[in-house]
Amino acid sequence: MTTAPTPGPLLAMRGIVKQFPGVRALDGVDLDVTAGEVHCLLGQNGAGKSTLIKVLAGAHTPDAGEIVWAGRPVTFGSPQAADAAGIATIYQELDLVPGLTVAENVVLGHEPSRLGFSRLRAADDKARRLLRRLGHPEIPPRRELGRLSAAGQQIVSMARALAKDARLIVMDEPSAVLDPEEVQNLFRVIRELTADGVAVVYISHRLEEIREIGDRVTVLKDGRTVARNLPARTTPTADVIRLMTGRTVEYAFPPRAAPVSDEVVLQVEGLSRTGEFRDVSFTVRAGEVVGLAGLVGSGRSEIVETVYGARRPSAGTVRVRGKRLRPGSVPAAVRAGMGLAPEERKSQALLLGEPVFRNVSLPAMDRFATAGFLGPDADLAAAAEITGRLDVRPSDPRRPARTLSGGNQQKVVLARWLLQGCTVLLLDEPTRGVDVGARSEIYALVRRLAAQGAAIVLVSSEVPEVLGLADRVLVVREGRVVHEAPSGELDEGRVLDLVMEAVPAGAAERSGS
Amino acid sequence: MERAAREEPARSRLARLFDTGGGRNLGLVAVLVLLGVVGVVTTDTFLTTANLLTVLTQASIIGVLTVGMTFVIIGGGIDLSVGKVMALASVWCTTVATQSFGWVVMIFCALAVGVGAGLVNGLLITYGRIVPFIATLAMLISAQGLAEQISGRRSQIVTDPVIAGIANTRLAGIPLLVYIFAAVVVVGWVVLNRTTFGRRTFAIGGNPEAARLAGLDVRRHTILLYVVSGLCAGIAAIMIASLTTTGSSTHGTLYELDAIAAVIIGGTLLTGGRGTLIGSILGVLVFTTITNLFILNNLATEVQNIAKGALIVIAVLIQTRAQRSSGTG
Amino acid sequence: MERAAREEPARSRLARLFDTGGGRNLGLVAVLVLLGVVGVVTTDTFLTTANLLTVLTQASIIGVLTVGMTFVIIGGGIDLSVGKVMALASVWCTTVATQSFGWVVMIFCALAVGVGAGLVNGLLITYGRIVPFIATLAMLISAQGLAEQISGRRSQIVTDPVIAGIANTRLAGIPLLVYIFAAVVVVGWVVLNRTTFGRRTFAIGGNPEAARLAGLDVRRHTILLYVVSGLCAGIAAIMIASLTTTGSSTHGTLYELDAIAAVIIGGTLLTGGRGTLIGSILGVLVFTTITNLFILNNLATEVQNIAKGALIVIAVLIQTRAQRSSGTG
Amino acid sequence: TSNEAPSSGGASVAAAPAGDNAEPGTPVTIGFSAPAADHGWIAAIANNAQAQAEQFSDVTFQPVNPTNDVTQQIAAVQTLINDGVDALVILPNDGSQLTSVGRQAIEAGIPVINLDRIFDSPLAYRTWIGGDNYGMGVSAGNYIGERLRAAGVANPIIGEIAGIDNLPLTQARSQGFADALSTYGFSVGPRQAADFTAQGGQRVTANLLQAAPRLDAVWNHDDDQGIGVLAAINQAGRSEFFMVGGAGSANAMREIQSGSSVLEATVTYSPTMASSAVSLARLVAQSRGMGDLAEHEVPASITLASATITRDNVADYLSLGFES
Ligand SMILES: Nc1ncnc2c1ncn2[C@@H]1O[C@H](COP(=O)(O)OP(=O)(O)OP(=O)(O)O)[C@@H](O)[C@H]1O
Ligand SMILES: Nc1ncnc2c1ncn2[C@@H]1O[C@H](COP(=O)(O)OP(=O)(O)OP(=O)(O)O)[C@@H](O)[C@H]1O
Ligand SMILES: [Mg+2]
Ligand SMILES: [Mg+2]
Repeated sequence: MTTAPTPGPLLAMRGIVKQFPGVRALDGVDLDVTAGEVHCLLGQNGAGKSTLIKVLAGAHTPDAGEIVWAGRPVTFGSPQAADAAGIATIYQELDLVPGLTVAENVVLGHEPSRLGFSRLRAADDKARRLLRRLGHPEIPPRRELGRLSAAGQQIVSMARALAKDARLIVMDEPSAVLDPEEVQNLFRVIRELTADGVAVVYISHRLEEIREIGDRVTVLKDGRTVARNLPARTTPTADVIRLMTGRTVEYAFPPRAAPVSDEVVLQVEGLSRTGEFRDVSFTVRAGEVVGLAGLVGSGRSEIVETVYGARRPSAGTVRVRGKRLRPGSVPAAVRAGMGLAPEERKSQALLLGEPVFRNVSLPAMDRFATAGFLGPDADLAAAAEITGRLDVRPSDPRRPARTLSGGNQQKVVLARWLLQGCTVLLLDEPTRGVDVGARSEIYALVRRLAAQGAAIVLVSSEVPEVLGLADRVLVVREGRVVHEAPSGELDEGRVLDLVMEAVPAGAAERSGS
Repeated sequence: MERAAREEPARSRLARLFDTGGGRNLGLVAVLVLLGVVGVVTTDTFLTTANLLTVLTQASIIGVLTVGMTFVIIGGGIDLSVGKVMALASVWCTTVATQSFGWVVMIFCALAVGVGAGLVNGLLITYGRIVPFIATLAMLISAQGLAEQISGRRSQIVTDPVIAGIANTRLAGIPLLVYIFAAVVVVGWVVLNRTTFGRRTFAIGGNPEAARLAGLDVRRHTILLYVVSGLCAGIAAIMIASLTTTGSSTHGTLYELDAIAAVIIGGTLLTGGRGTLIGSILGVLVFTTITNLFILNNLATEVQNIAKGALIVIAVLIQTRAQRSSGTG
Repeated sequence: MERAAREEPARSRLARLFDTGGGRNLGLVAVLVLLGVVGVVTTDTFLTTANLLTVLTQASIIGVLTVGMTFVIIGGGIDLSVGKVMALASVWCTTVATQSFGWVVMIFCALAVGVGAGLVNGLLITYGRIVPFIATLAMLISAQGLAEQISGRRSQIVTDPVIAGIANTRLAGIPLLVYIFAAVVVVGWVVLNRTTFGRRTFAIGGNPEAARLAGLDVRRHTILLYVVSGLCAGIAAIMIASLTTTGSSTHGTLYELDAIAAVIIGGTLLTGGRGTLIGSILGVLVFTTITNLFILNNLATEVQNIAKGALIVIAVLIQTRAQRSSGTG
Repeated sequence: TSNEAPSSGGASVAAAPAGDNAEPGTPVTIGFSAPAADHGWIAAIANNAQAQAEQFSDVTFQPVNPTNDVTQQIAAVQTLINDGVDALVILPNDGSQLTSVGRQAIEAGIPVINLDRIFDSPLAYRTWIGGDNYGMGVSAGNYIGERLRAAGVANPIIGEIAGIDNLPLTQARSQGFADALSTYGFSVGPRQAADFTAQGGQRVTANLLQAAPRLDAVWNHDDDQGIGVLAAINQAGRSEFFMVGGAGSANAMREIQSGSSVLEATVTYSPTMASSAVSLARLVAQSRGMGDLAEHEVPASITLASATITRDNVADYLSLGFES
């Protein structure tokens, strides 16, 4: 995979413009991709990366600009057109159908069929072959897709893209829901693809991944191309970040501030849920950040959701400042001062059709009401203040949450709990899909909250993040806490060892009972 | 799909009133105006006060049911039982025994039946985990049977002069029923748009999981939504008992479909989370005005029906276009 | 919420047949068995061949409509017009003029009316962008009007001996109507589960955006779904014309609600993307058996209604529990 | 067949009144409101009223759109009152529920001819004309009683297929039927209500025949739904009993005449009452009496008799039969 000797680009996009009502998402973007390379697309949240690749995939029609594919100018009026040209796309939002089987999802739109009858076995074989290639022979092709974990679904999504024998595969943040091992698997497949001359456009906010897999880099900022075809391996990280954000970002974890107090705020004892996790106990003191490390599917989300009352425990207790919470009641947890930033922000946290400020004030709404009455914008100012502080972009808090980019949506969820003023904050993958700039802001925010005395539980699949932010780390494996230590006593390698010891065969699948 | 959020500095106050979501209802207003023009052109009587008040009186009962239905649908549910709960409440409050206690008890009974039925609906849906369509369909059927059982399948005459008088009373020339309708709409609008209850309704209909994880008590709120709908059915029961001077198990047949249709024509999503009360009320008025025009023009039923179907389609097409061109498509 | 993905090694073939989604329908089978036990205990006649065939014959018409409705609902839509499109088709194919051409033309007319109405529904929904509820409601109203117009609001008697004979014909002791019903179900099942058309229906109902991105022609497919539903209405029209020996605008009143209720009781989500045809058919059988039991026991109408509402709730509760305990909650 | 143009209903219009009543008087406008025609009998009512009005040069006929929703019928009648018609003919969806609007009309000085379904208060109408529902049940009961007694059947099983159970008229018919049967020492066996449609008749009958493996006689309240009832009987291949119909549709009369089905008689409930109602409305509005009566005023109530049509007399009635 040395940089290919550019025999003329496979794809050239020139001056692409895409206007949404009220926002110019793309404002003259250029992109060149040559066969056999991994071309990385970088940019902050909302820079227009997903929009650009949707234009390329025929899902959006551009307002201006030209696309040259294999030397010929083309217009992709529909997803079929791009598909027929040999472009496959893994979208950022899962583009799968939960009610169909894994195999049916893989072949959707290209079903092997005879006289209109689907040849289920042929589809199964194809899916099985692709899943094996992706390192997941254990995912059964006949399983209903909705029953797979998010990571499993992401793998099916990749199988789907591979199924088409495309010349260019676009991957929009494929690694966001994957754990380190899965990412390595993905990279192996990408290397195989490029060795066969397939081009890959790779989008990720994890810069270390870019270094590892990328050949060339194009950077977008505010819908414009600010740098083209930088060498991925040699361009200094600081330069890339400056190009993306227009400023210098400290790409490191902020130092721990105040010493942790002794007051136990959150106390979890013997918490269990049949079939998911067993006998989990830990405490979090005021000002402390406790990290949960583990593989995808190890049960960390289930643990924090159960602590929060969103799932009813089969045994165990949760106490906040010594007071026992009613099991299985979110309102009780919220009243006790807990807040959860869930893993899947679109389906679990946001009201996509509602304005940003109403999303922010959702739990705290009563505070702005008199006897239940609420002016139309009673909560606007307070919410705007918080979103402004978090630099949510675009800054207009009246915009529907739907129109925000992924990272900004995450900030809206955090703003919600800031406004509410939590004493216990549960963060499940808080930086998933968040750009470097926002990421460091979120890190700083977590620190600041801790310094103000909040007890914080952090779930993250990025081990450096857990080590960098948490004061104490719990390692979760197959629904049990297998290790607990101050983060100072651990390093990345040690955590990975602990996490993967006797790796469960079906990491992508839920390890049910 | 994509909803714009551009700044609209020059939006008039009036436009905002009909709006709460981007010119959405201007299309329906246009449809009403168009129907009015048709009325003026084809008849002499359309634009008389007496006729317009007849239209409003006609609209009042379905209108009250529609207010409750709007809450339920925005909250992500559906209530098929409103028409027959209304019938049951009208029967309950007009039994000889109830009437002997006078109008206060009658009104109390009607409202209590409505609230009770709503409560049962809500409990079946939340704790019984029965999908709203089926739970309220079962309530529809049972309420019908119960109303028949209690009334012995007869129309029970309203003898109480206060209840009987409601439909005959006018204040400043306008029938009391129209005032009641207006009052329910105003209260409904305020609750939906200016209270935390209303805000939560949108949240729960829009994304129940997110609402739950934000700490809202989704179950309790859902139950309350069906209670609101039942309460509206109870109010409507008193109105129809007065208007027809009877309580009867035959009242309200298919009113649920009319109410749902009005809500949806008014721009509320059947999937919940989005909608306006004003839109629903405009929807009711469109339906009632169409019927009135047919009566005034003395059309035969079959022609009426053919035309009504076509008119509904045209109304929605106009509305969709208006919505899109007002930049919120 | 929690979707387990456990292995289910010991699932019998039979269970799999009723299943296509995890024991989902076993609850309904249990309900049917329970109803059967009630029938045997309370009557002498329930378990006679003649009576069971009556139940099946009664179920056949709603059953055929339900097959079409299942496609539409799984595909993310709804079709309120089926009952009245059936009535219109029955009227169209029994006018004197049509009947004079004989049974082939009659059948052709009925199917053509159904397909035509479905096509109009589909076009209004896809290209007119009218929500399915409203578009098909408009079709319901217009079809009713047109049927009244054509028939002059009279019952048109079927004189053609072939059509009239369908309902009287038995093969191996089983009425032809039941064979037709069975054939439609089998074809429907195969199309839904074994063809690309069927699987794409799930995709379009489950995630229309994903379906679009996968290159499916969502509009064309949606139109076809309504055509399928219309076709079923056309088939049902011939069946009801034969069964009642008339074509009439009064046929099929409220059949749409029955069909939707059967589909939903059968476990298909009203939001689309998930469901089974077998479930819908079991839903139809549950409803028809309940009615049969009531009549065999000579219950009065009002008691029937009260009990029917309660029975529906109980049936769904049993089904939900069965589903949950079979590990697919 | 039943597929002729709707105007064939005109054939069943009652003869114009005798005496000087036929001579033109002051021109009058007669408003007319009835339920939506969802079956032949109601359709015949509307057609008869229209046809009768057309026979008078001094009558302007103003029907309002028929509806099955009570509140809409109230609104429609109010529209007529607002328009200031000279007389009203109202067949209410429900007599009780339209009583108040009938009173409004009377108070506005408009005479109301109440057709068939009776208002609760005589203050709400000038004259009532309608059929005899109780008498209809009695006729059916007597016919069945006589036949079975003559055949010497002990403990006969007598089925009843009623119309819409919610209507008072259905209840009156069933009462008359039960009362008449009891004079023979018989009682009603299986009884189910249909909905006046062929489809409802078929559905209920198919099930009812299963409930009763043997029947001696059946009374079906309504000849429109009777088409479906007969279809179900034929499909079940049952013929051990005889059936009596109700209302007197042309179709039923033809069946009786042909003698080829179980339908052997029907008891009338004739839609000709609508023709008479229009005539009465005209006379009342013109302040005239009925030609052959001694009184100067139109009587306050007129009840039609329910005749029993059998194969013997069906020829006399065929012209009055209405198409389903
Ligand atoms: N459908 C839409 N309607 C309106 N605005 C949109 C729409 N889709 C995207 N946008 C806007 O376009 C801009 C670019 O969004 P895009 O999703 O392409 O960003 P991105 O670079 O992929 O960000 P992220 O890294 O967070 O995924 C953002 O401002 C977003 O708010
Ligand atoms: N049956 C299921 N169907 C769909 N999604 C599931 C299912 N079970 C779990 N998930 C989702 O899969 C993801 C991973 O599963 P789980 O929560 O068990 O692991 P985790 O340790 O929290 O992993 P993660 O690193 O993703 O947070 C989560 O997004 C969870 O919500
Ligand atoms: Mg993106
Ligand atoms: Mg997780």
